[in-house]
Amino acid sequence: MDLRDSVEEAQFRAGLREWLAGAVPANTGPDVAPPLGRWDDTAAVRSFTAALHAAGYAGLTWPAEYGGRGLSPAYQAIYLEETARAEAAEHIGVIGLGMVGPTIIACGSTEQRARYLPRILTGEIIFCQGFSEPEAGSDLSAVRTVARREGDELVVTGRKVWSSYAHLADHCLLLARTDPQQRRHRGLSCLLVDLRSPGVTVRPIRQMTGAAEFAEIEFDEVRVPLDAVVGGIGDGWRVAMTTLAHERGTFGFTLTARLEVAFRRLVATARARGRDTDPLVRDQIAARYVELEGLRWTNRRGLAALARTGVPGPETSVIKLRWSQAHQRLTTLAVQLLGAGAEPDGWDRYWRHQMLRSRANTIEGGTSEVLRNLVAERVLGLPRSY
Amino acid sequence: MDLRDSVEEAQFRAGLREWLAGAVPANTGPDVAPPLGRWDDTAAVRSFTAALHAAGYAGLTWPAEYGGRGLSPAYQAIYLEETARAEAAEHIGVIGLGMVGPTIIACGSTEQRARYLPRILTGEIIFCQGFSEPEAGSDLSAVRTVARREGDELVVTGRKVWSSYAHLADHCLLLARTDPQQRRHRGLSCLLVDLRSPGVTVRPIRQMTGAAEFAEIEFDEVRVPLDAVVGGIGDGWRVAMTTLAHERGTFGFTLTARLEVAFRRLVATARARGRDTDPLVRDQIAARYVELEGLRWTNRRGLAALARTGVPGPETSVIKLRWSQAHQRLTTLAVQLLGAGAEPDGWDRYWRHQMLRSRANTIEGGTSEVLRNLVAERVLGLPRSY
Amino acid sequence: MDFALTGEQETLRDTAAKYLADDRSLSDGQAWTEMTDLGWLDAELGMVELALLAEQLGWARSPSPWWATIGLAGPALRAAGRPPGAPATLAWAEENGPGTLAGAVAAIGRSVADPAVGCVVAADGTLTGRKIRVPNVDDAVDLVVTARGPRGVELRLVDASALRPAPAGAGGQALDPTRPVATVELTGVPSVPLVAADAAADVLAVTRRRSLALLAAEAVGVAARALSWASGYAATRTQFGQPIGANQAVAHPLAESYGQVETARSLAYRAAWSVEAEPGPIADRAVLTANVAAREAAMAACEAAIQTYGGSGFTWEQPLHHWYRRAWWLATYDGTVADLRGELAGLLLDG
Amino acid sequence: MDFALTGEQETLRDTAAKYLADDRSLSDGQAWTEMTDLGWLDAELGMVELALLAEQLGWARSPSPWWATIGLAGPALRAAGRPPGAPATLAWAEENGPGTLAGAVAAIGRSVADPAVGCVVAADGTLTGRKIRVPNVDDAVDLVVTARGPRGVELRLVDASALRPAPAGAGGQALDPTRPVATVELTGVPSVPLVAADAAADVLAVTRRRSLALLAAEAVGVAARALSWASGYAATRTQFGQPIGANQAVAHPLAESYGQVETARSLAYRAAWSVEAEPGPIADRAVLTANVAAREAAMAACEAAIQTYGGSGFTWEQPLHHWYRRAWWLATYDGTVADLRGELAGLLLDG
Repeated sequence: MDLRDSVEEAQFRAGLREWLAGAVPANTGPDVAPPLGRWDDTAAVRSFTAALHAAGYAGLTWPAEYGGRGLSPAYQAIYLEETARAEAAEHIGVIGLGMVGPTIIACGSTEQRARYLPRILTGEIIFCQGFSEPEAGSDLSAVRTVARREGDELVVTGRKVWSSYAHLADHCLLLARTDPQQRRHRGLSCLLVDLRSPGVTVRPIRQMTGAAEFAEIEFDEVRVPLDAVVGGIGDGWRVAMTTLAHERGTFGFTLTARLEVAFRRLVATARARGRDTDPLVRDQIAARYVELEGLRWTNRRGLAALARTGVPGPETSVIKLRWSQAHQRLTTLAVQLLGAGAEPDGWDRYWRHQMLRSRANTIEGGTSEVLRNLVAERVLGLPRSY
Repeated sequence: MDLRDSVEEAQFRAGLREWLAGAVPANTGPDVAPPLGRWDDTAAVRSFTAALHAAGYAGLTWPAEYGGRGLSPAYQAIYLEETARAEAAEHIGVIGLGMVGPTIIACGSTEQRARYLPRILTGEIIFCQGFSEPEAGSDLSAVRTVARREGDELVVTGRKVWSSYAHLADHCLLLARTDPQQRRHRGLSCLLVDLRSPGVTVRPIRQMTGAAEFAEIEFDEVRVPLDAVVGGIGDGWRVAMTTLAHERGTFGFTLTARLEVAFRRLVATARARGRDTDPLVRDQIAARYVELEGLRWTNRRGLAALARTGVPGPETSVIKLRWSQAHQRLTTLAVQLLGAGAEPDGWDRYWRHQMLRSRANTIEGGTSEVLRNLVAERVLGLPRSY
Repeated sequence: MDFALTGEQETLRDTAAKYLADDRSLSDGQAWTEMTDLGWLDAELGMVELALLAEQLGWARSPSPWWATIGLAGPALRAAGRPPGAPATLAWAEENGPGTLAGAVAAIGRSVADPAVGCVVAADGTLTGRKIRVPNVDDAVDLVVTARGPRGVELRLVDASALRPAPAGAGGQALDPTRPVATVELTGVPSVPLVAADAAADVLAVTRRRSLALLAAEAVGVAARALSWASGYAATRTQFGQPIGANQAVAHPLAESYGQVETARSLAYRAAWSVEAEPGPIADRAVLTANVAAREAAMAACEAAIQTYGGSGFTWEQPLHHWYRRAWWLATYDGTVADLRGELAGLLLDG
Repeated sequence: MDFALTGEQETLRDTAAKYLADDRSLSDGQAWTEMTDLGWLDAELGMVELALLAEQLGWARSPSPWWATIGLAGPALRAAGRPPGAPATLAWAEENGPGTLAGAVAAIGRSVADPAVGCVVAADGTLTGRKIRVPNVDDAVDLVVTARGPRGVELRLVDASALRPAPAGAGGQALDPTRPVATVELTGVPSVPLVAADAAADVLAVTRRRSLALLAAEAVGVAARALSWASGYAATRTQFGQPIGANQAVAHPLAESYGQVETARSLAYRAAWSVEAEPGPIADRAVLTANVAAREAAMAACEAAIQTYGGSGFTWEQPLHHWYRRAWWLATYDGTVADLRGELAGLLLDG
């Protein structure tokens, strides 16, 4: 057990930090309320993505044969930590890079690999994910989007919701029912769909914060060639689970690093409002710190298991669950700190937005209820409860 | 709406207080740690019961024709509040008085009424309740105790647990299966069993506190006359539910009044340990007070509904649930207050016992899980979840 | 001891519920006239009646300035023999002043030289100063202002319509845009006296008690509405082949919320009753207790409801977030819940 | 960056688990000899190794004085070149003294006239004073005592066996009878010097860091055992025709508990590593953080387990309450969780 970076890791981290210091437009730092939506400018994200790729930071863990650097997950973890701390944009094709690309590597055809992988890395192709539907939220096996076979084509009709990056994406990894006779997990297929095809409509979903990070995608008789199927007709459930497994890989490092930034801002807000001497506030700040640290070191423990066994340890199954609770508590505390007696300032706007946004944390990417089911069933060995 | 006692209620309360001041051995008051188990002396409880009866405080809400005073539940509530505040003993036949007696009045035969009711009031007959079994805790319909018919008798074999007052009781209201062909709620009967019959063994159950408030009762081929059946053979589920409904009637007043005494002791402990100026402790004390008051006024609201409609309002369904949580939080806080730096004194012993004892609060008399099921299903109209 | 509503009280409540169920009444310019016609400003309404109205307005998350008029401005206007008619509000908070109205009262009482009230009355009766977090000033016709006069802090009346468009910060920054708070700059604005310096602290103490008692009732309404939506959705939304409410993970938090809402309701009614029947320390305790319980119940019910609705609960289109914003407003007005608990502890421990 | 145990560490842990699974080892007089033979007192064991042992001892809720010997008395004995062999403990707390060991260290540093250490060394080396809450003094052979000498507070060694039966209050009053704390009256008891006044504060600071790091690991063991029992019971106990664990009301609290236990485990291992690798403020933070998380995890896991077992969980015969008692002991030793959070806040905010 050695909890310090190895020499190589430390070098990689230092190089990345240096690069980020130049590549990321000046941060406000944790002491000043940051402007909201600083990465809303798509052109800026595109140019940052190009720079990332040029500097060799796209596809760190992808095999070299597919344009990656073949590094261990520890480097990806460092990358995620440092970019989150620097408040850099994400690679514009983060869904392709983290989820769809690895799925194509694992389950895709040679042609699919050649066609998509290089352009995912550069950011030329931007993927989104089309899994959830209005009636299939936590229960993905209830998808109703249909892909009907007609000759060499599949004809897709249905509606997908909660798709991140869909407003930027030109492609979608779609889960659809190809065999309407079959039910639940059977008869599903995953398709790589070009969103510029006729019949596709993308509409932003306005969230309670007022922003629209997600979109709904409507497919009205959209024609997709048969060779867009990943891993074979009827193999959709397995492919989708591969995709979701990648979602949960080292994502905890991003979440935790963002929570670390939020924690520093919480402390800054407490100081700015003169609340850092209030014993109740101090107690709460310490409690939030303990939660943050618990996530940080559990991420690292999970990474050690991943490095040794190829699968993350069972303890990583609680990271997203606990992160979402910790983030909600942190933003709730922050809004309470804003308190009375002072004029609204940048922190008011910032924390109110963060607080409202954080309510989705226990819903998006697996609801807390579903995650507790999974821990109870798969880790603790309890009977299925739903 | 008038939240003060009516003139008659105020008179009754004043009379009762005066009587209790004379009848209850001097209390330590809330500022001194009370001795544990002050009512462990059965002779003292018997003599207090006789005095209660003589003073007309037994059977306040029972109809006059059965020896009661035919008063409204408000008087029972006042009685429960004042006796709990005075830390008086309960009537030694509290199970008979509050649950078995009303069940006999509602479902029993004329002979049963004549035989049991007068002697329940005086404390000559002490009832306990024989419902729970090792394999039938929350799920009463799973009782395995069998009452086999043989001529004019039923022959009872089985084991009952968690029976309060069983160590004092001479009679038991027993739920047993009279028809082994039937399952779940059917084929059950309620019997009035004399515990001095051959084949009955009562053993105390030692709790984690070290005390033994409950007992298990073993029935080994115990012969019970057929006329001991309450409400008819096969009618056991309905009769048992009548009994349990009485358990939940105005019991909230007792629980809340005891919580009020505990709250005063909590404040005394905080002062004794010099913790009453600690902002974190003050915050907690205020939170416990809010919980206490919430119970107090919800009891009163429920009583108003009971007085007008004959059934307690739906809001009373949460009293036991919230009381158990409030009491556990209170005792937990108290033990934390004991803190470091001081020698163990009476408060240590007192609160450690209360804290351990309070862990049963969310289990006994309906687990919190079962109570939440009931609220969700019967009050909120959600589908059955178990 | 009778904790039941009278028939008249039930009728008042049910009429309010019916009136407010009509969405039109929430935004229409006629709303104030209609509420007046319904008798919601009548001087003879007792606190329990007012609390029942506040609860229904919370259930509907009404944008009406009724609470600011009755709860905040009302006591001063009545003390001056000018019972509220037009929409009104009270401006008491100042930058760097005490955090709560009770704190302001205490500061006023402590020392006439205290800087807690920076707004001053000139010899000609004009006011100059800056007030922050004034609720519903956009709608107000009458603005009651705490201001330092020659003999101490007094309450004075300003024609709020004369201030337009001076109120700054309304709307945009507000967590709950339907109950905007604004900063008001007063620069030599004419005013008339309402309450003299010797009575101001008493009137403000009554104001706090009444305004908070009504807020607790409003919070109960907010909580009950969120819980009602969540229960309805849980009973009908299907996932994994059954209504989601068949999952204890969904059902039990709603059962807990129900317990919170109902105990808060008991406390809110009791506080309203107490404000009139037991004015003084008992009512202060009752009001603080009800506010702690009701504000927490409103936050928890809204959060449970958003979680129950899942993805759709998080959309702008789903109305839940409007109630959540109101719950947050309630949770932080005139002190956070922690502040109120601190104050309550003072009453319990330092008495 | 490698958060994996080495093969040797895993072997040590598994051997300990196997040894402790044998119930005999918990009470037998041979236990100390066996633990010594197993190498659990070896000077070369690092903090991670010691934490793994502490975790296993917590899992088994061992009554052994191992922690008092290694965690409390060990640092002073080692500093004096007398590594612990026999059961030992440390007496630092005094009536009305500071609440935590860190507080005692700070008080020692602040002023030689401070009354925090009331036990005094006479010219002939005898000690007179009263120490409270001394853990495991019944078993101890060596008693390390903080006492005021002519040049300040020093650490001195007393033959604890000479004190018998003087230690008062052990057993009966204890929440956890398997880790009794007692009051020790020292009335002219002979002692030998261990750590001089100029080094005592440093040694006590190390003592606190190490003893608390091991307590965090022990708490993780306690929590993991309670959770393991609860999960096993929930999977097999049947009510309403199915295992109770098929109810989310039962399963989800256990899933939450699992999350608490595992994050606490990460923090406890990290704290142990940090105490050696990063001694100083970083380790202090890590140790406090781990203790907050692990103590809370142990309490919550035991409470969830008792609730899962229902009626039977509340009986004396069910062993759960022994672990719950230990969890409470851990939750309040050398400061409550709230005290530790307050101290942590100081490191985070006042640095």
